[in-house]
Amino acid sequence: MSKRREHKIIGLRSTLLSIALFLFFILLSQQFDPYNQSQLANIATLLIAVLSITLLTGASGQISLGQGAIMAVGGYGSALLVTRLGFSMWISFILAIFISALFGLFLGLAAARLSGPYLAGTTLVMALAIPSIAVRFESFFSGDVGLSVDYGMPPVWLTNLVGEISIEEWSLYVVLPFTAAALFAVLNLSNTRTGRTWRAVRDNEVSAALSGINIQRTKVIVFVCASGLAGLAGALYGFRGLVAPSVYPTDLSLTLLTAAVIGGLRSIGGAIFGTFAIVFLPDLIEKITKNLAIPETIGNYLPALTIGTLLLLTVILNPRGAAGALEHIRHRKKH
Amino acid sequence: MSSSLLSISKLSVSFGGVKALTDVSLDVPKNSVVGLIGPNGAGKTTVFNCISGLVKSDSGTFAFEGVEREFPKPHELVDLGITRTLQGVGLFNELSVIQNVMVGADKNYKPNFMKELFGLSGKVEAGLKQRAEEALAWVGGSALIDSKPSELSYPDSKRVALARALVINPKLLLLDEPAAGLGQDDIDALASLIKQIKRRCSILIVEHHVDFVREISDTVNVLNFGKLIATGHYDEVKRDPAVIEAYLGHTDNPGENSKLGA
Amino acid sequence: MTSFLTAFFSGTAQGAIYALVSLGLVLVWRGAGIVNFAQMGQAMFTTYIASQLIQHSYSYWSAFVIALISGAALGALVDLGLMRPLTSRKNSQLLNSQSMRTTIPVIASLGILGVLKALAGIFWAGEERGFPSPVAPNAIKIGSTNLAITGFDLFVIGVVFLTLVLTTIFFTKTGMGLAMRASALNPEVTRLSGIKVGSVRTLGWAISGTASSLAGLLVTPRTNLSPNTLDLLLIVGFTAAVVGGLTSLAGSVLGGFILGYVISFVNVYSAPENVFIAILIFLLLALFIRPQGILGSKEVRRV
Amino acid sequence: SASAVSDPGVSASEIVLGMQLPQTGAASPGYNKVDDAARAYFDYVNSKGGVYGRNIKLAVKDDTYKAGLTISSASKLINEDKIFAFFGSIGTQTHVSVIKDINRRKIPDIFVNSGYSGFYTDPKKYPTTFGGLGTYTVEAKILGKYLKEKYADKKIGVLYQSDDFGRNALAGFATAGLKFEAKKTSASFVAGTQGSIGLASQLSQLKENGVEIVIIAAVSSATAVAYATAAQLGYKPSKWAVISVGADATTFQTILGAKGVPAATSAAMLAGTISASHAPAPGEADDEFVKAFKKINDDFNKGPDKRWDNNVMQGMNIAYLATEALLGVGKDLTRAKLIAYLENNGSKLSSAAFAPLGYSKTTHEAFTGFWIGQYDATTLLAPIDGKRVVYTTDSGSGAVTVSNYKRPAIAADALPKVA
Amino acid sequence: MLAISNLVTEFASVKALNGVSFQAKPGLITTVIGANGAGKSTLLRTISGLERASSGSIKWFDQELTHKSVESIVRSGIAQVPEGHAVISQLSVGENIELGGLFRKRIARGDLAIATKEVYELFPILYERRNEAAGSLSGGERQMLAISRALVSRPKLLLLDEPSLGLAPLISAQIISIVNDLCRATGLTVLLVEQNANTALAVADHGILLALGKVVADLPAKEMIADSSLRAAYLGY
Ligand SMILES: Nc1ncnc2c1ncn2[C@@H]1O[C@H](COP(=O)(O)OP(=O)(O)OP(=O)(O)O)[C@@H](O)[C@H]1O
Ligand SMILES: Nc1ncnc2c1ncn2[C@@H]1O[C@H](COP(=O)(O)OP(=O)(O)OP(=O)(O)O)[C@@H](O)[C@H]1O
Ligand SMILES: [Mg+2]
Ligand SMILES: [Mg+2]
Repeated sequence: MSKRREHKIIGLRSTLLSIALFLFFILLSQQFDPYNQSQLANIATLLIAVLSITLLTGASGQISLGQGAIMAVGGYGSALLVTRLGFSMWISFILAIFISALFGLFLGLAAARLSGPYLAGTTLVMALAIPSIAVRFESFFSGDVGLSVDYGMPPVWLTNLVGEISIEEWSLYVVLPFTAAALFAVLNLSNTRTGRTWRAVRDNEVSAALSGINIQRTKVIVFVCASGLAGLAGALYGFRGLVAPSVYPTDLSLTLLTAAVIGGLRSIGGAIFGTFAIVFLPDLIEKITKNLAIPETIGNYLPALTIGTLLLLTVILNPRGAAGALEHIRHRKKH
Repeated sequence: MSSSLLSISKLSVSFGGVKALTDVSLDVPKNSVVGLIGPNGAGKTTVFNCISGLVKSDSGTFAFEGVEREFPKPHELVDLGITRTLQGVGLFNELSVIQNVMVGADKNYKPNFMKELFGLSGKVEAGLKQRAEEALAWVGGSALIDSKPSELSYPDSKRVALARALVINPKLLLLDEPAAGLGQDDIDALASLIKQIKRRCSILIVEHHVDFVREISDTVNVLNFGKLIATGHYDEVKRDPAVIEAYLGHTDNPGENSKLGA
Repeated sequence: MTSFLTAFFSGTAQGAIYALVSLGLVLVWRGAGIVNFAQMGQAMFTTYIASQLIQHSYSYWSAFVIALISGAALGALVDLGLMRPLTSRKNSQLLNSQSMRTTIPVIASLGILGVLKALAGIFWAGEERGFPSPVAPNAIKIGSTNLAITGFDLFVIGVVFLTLVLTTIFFTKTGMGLAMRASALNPEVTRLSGIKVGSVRTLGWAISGTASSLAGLLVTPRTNLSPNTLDLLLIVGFTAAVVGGLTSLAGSVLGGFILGYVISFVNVYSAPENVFIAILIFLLLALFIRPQGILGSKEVRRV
Repeated sequence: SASAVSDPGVSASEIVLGMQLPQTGAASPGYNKVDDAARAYFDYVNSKGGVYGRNIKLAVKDDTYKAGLTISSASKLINEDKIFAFFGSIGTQTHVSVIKDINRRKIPDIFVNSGYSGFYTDPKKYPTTFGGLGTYTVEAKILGKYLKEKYADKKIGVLYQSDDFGRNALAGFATAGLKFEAKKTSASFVAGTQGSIGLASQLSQLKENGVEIVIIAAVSSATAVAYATAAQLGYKPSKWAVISVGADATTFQTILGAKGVPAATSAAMLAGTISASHAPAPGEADDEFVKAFKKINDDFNKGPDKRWDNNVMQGMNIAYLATEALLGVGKDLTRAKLIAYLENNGSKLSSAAFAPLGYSKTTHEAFTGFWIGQYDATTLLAPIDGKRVVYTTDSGSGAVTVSNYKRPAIAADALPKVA
Repeated sequence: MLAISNLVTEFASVKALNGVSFQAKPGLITTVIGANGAGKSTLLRTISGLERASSGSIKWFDQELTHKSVESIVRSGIAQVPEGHAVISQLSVGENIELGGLFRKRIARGDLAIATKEVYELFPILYERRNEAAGSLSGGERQMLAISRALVSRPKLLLLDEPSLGLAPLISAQIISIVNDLCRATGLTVLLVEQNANTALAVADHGILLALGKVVADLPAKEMIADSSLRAAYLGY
């Protein structure tokens, strides 16, 4: 298979895949009502964050239970740029990547020394501590009430072009180019030397070092890249309406991880699948509970229960997630 | 001295109370195979670990190509032109064979993150792949390219590990027990491969198969309890009473007659 | 009484709780090689069981014992239902690298936490509950001044040290303890030594489940009981375990008390808003200065 | 008008309202009863023929007190449940995430269960949002003034939960002229549900600094833990004062009961505590509104826990007010008309509260008055000295005065009547 | 007597053992030789229960081992030294050895102490390092430890998978002779897998030659040494 792949077309292939993703979302959104369009925008946003886990945990083997906190960094970064310094939303998104990447640099310097449960716990503490900074320095970060930011109304040229569009649809259009770009970058990185280096470090640190890879630096770079992505996602997520601690709770980090695991930590397709699952599953369950007239007191807990169970089943039955299962089936067929 | 590639002198290491190495000096001339032998726990692996920066030395100097410097960090080894195989196999389990070797080849190209980010590094990839294929061909592993390490037989995985070390055309190759666990025919194949490699680079080798060591090495160093007890050609060294006492044992030891049929 | 003494005593009291939580974490780590993020979920669940029994007019102590037993059962269940299949051969082949083998159980334990919380929500979460303490929580007096520490706190400290001593003896002095550590570290070699790795690990989970359940029973009297009450405690307990050394039982207890003081002094001399940041900074500092923890031992890895 | 037919959520047979609240998760206890109570009242109204033949339907979304979810579920209420208006949403932190969007879409956002004055004092900013609680500031000003005058010679301290609610209340007390010095007379703590990191040390600090009057600004469950902890530490302030959100006697007694404190003891602990309320205490069995609401609660509440308490009462009361407003707008119901009606006539709406709504063109604050009471030995919040005096003020710097508002009686069928 | 008949062990797609039958007589050393990947390790692992046989049977005297758990097989007196320095690195050297005899602790405490003393005498370096983590040992030292762990259980059947791997010639000769002595003195039965056929055959009583999961020769060791055509065909020299 790898023999057939011409190396010159790495960029081309990822360009095509990203465009395909873009068109897929657009086409899908045409079938949807505004609410589901906003859910699609949500998926497009969270996908970027899940991809950051695919890189961090999937490719380089470092676990983070605090991606949500890094999203908060991106969110606050962009929201402050817009509300305090009057930057345009678009530029603030781009800058959010750099702000959170810088944050990732510091985090990475600490995290590169840690592994396994140590890293998991430290990032978990971070997930809790970072949002509380907003409350601590209330005058700057506006405390619990947070910073109100949004995508604004669709610009006139667009409505002239495609007709009246809902706020929800507009949010999808804002997010989608960034999602496609993120996918493009992640595909490129994972299919070339950088990604290979990361996976080498994940598989065997000593061998990797002896192959000339600077382990510490590589781990820091992974954190920088993953944080940049998560920060972008956080900025986009914040512009749904608010940047505040309660927008980036600890649960958010765990939800992202769940999406990545259900889909398959190693696979980009898995990340897409997992993100769809965690966003649409609660809606599906709500529909079912309504139809079956399950009382609210149970129904309210069913999404969490289902997603938790799904996570457990995934790790028991196939820790490589949906993507891994698919691969398994394909492999079987070949034999 | 000028022809010496690697020269270690007065290397001492201790772990807590254990003195693993005391004042060990070692010289690897260019284009030669140097054996490092000695009983278990003598400190052979520790010498390797010091050279490759996995263990910190207490004292001692390190000179490569006549230039004295600090003992390198593991990832700096490749920059000097030194590669090492591990006592185990140490392949990257989830990378295919070719990718494993491509990782080893990385140092041939300067990294360019931006190009990779934008998918413009096709040329580099192609170059890496070509080198990796060549290295695999050299060790006789061309057929393995698309396999996963878990699918390889033990000798084949050792082959791949060797290819990964050879792919950057190192000046010095450190081999830690490369023959361990191999069958006789694979050992023979390895011996002839090493003779080929020798034309391009020097080799420092730790091995307990003494016949193998005898066959391939120009000089051997014998370690015992962390001290160098003998240096010279194998046939000289093997008559050294200290070596016999510490390592080879008297007369009909099993290692000596491993090639009954030959 | 000065602020310092206040901070000291309430730090001691809180520290005992954190020590208990962190001890539980270290128990599973040593007995099963996993950091169990579901631990406080188990604690919460079994405390609900106790609370339910007390509401149905069981005596405190019978509810207490039943909660401990159900803690053991829940721990065993987690092992049998999840960790055992997770570490099965098929799965460990799928998880080819060491990093994944340590990552996946962490994720699995988070899954358990989610499921336990949801179940507790379905069964009991109509309202937040109080939970009684076994010993009258009255402040200790010196002369006529009340110290910021109660009889109940002393009871908890006693329980912590008793647990520490018992578990330490168990782990280092008994064959079963050795078998348990060995099972966590290398199941295959342990099985080849004739040890029933499966049962030993299940027992390990049961013991730690009991410890978690004990923690739940002793924490909730100071707060209230709801599905989420104990989340924070896990994070503090984990930090304590890391600071003290994830491999050392005594270290975990030490870490617990240190964290108790850190939090208490921040509270008294600074403000509660700063607690989480202080924990994070403290954790990072500790990891930088002594990555293996105060009493933890560095793992020797050879090539 | 033509737009009348086109507003979502209103049909010939139905009016759909939407509520967002934490039904699960750390912040849910207590609050998760409000929706059931409101629905019970609406069901009662529906059983009596609804509002001009239209049944009121309440769509409820659980946001677990996480703003990320609030945003999604608001969109769901708008686009899928097609609600006419948001009603009674709970939570400052969460509501702030959607308020801008709701207002931009001109959807009425009525009887919000948050005392955060920032939502209401600038109707230009949030024209469609109307409060459902007296603001924390108003309450704190009233309670603060009372305490300041009554206990002028005593050292007064405050224990507040470190979030927006606690800090808002603290600001209100400051406006009332009570001065709290950090660490001497004021202490913050993390609320009980999240593990009481620091509660003991904060209380010890107050104790050491000789604080005699302790004001608590925290939720009821945390209040209960605070009382218990203080008792354990041997701290007996000569007076407790508790802000209304945290002064639910039922919750207080249930929590302590489960901790093994007998009902008589917990009642004794609460006795003497000062608190404020805009409505009658749930325990005032003779109050006509309490009587009527309690009966409806018994008959119509389908929630898991319909125990009669402050939360249930609040849910009923805002449902009553909503019904009244919908009746007031008339048959031809539109969003714009509802908003206009509330702005123009809101202050004339009556409910169980002893103070009118403060709605006007310049402010959308709800109840502008509170009466001060003290818990008696039977856990009933009773007017001090037996006479209910209602004080009134605004969320700004206005003075606290005695109100002369007279609460209109409830109709025999417990349905609101409009002129 | 160890009697193996028609043993088949499969991995996903390969039959690592494809109908293996032979017998190993008590008190003798039987060596299993073959090229890399012939199935030698799989054979030992199947006997000790680490791998599940898909068919066939393994009998130790009249005891059927085929579907028993590893623990119960070990407890019935069968010890294995697995391939490649199998010790528990984080435990101390002493604990590793203790572990090997743990299941006998209750039944034979006194003998356990003697057995422990014996292995320490055998490998004095292990005694010196008994309180240190096994992970700090050198490759060869770890192999000594792995062997010691098996020996303290006083097995009746010892399965040795490449015991000389990574051992210096002197030590490996020493180990082979110890094993030999044990056989003669205590009636220990040994199944010895060695990469180096000649070394193994030199001490063994009997030889089994394995190729692609099948027994291709089952001869007394002396005859196998003599048969150079066999070696040429299956071992490549
Ligand atoms: N990290 C360490 N901690 C403690 N002791 C160590 C450590 N590393 C090595 N040693 C000790 O130093 C000595 C030399 O070990 P080394 O691994 O270099 O031996 P070796 O010559 O390679 O032996 P072998 O042939 O058995 O592999 C041994 O006694 C070993 O136990
Ligand atoms: N866990 C496994 N999964 C899949 N295949 C395996 C596994 N273990 C062994 N095999 C395969 O079974 C066959 C026999 O392997 P085995 O390890 O028994 O050979 P061996 O004779 O011991 O070789 P060596 O001399 O290299 O140790 C080989 O083809 C090997 O690839
Ligand atoms: Mg070695
Ligand atoms: Mg083998």
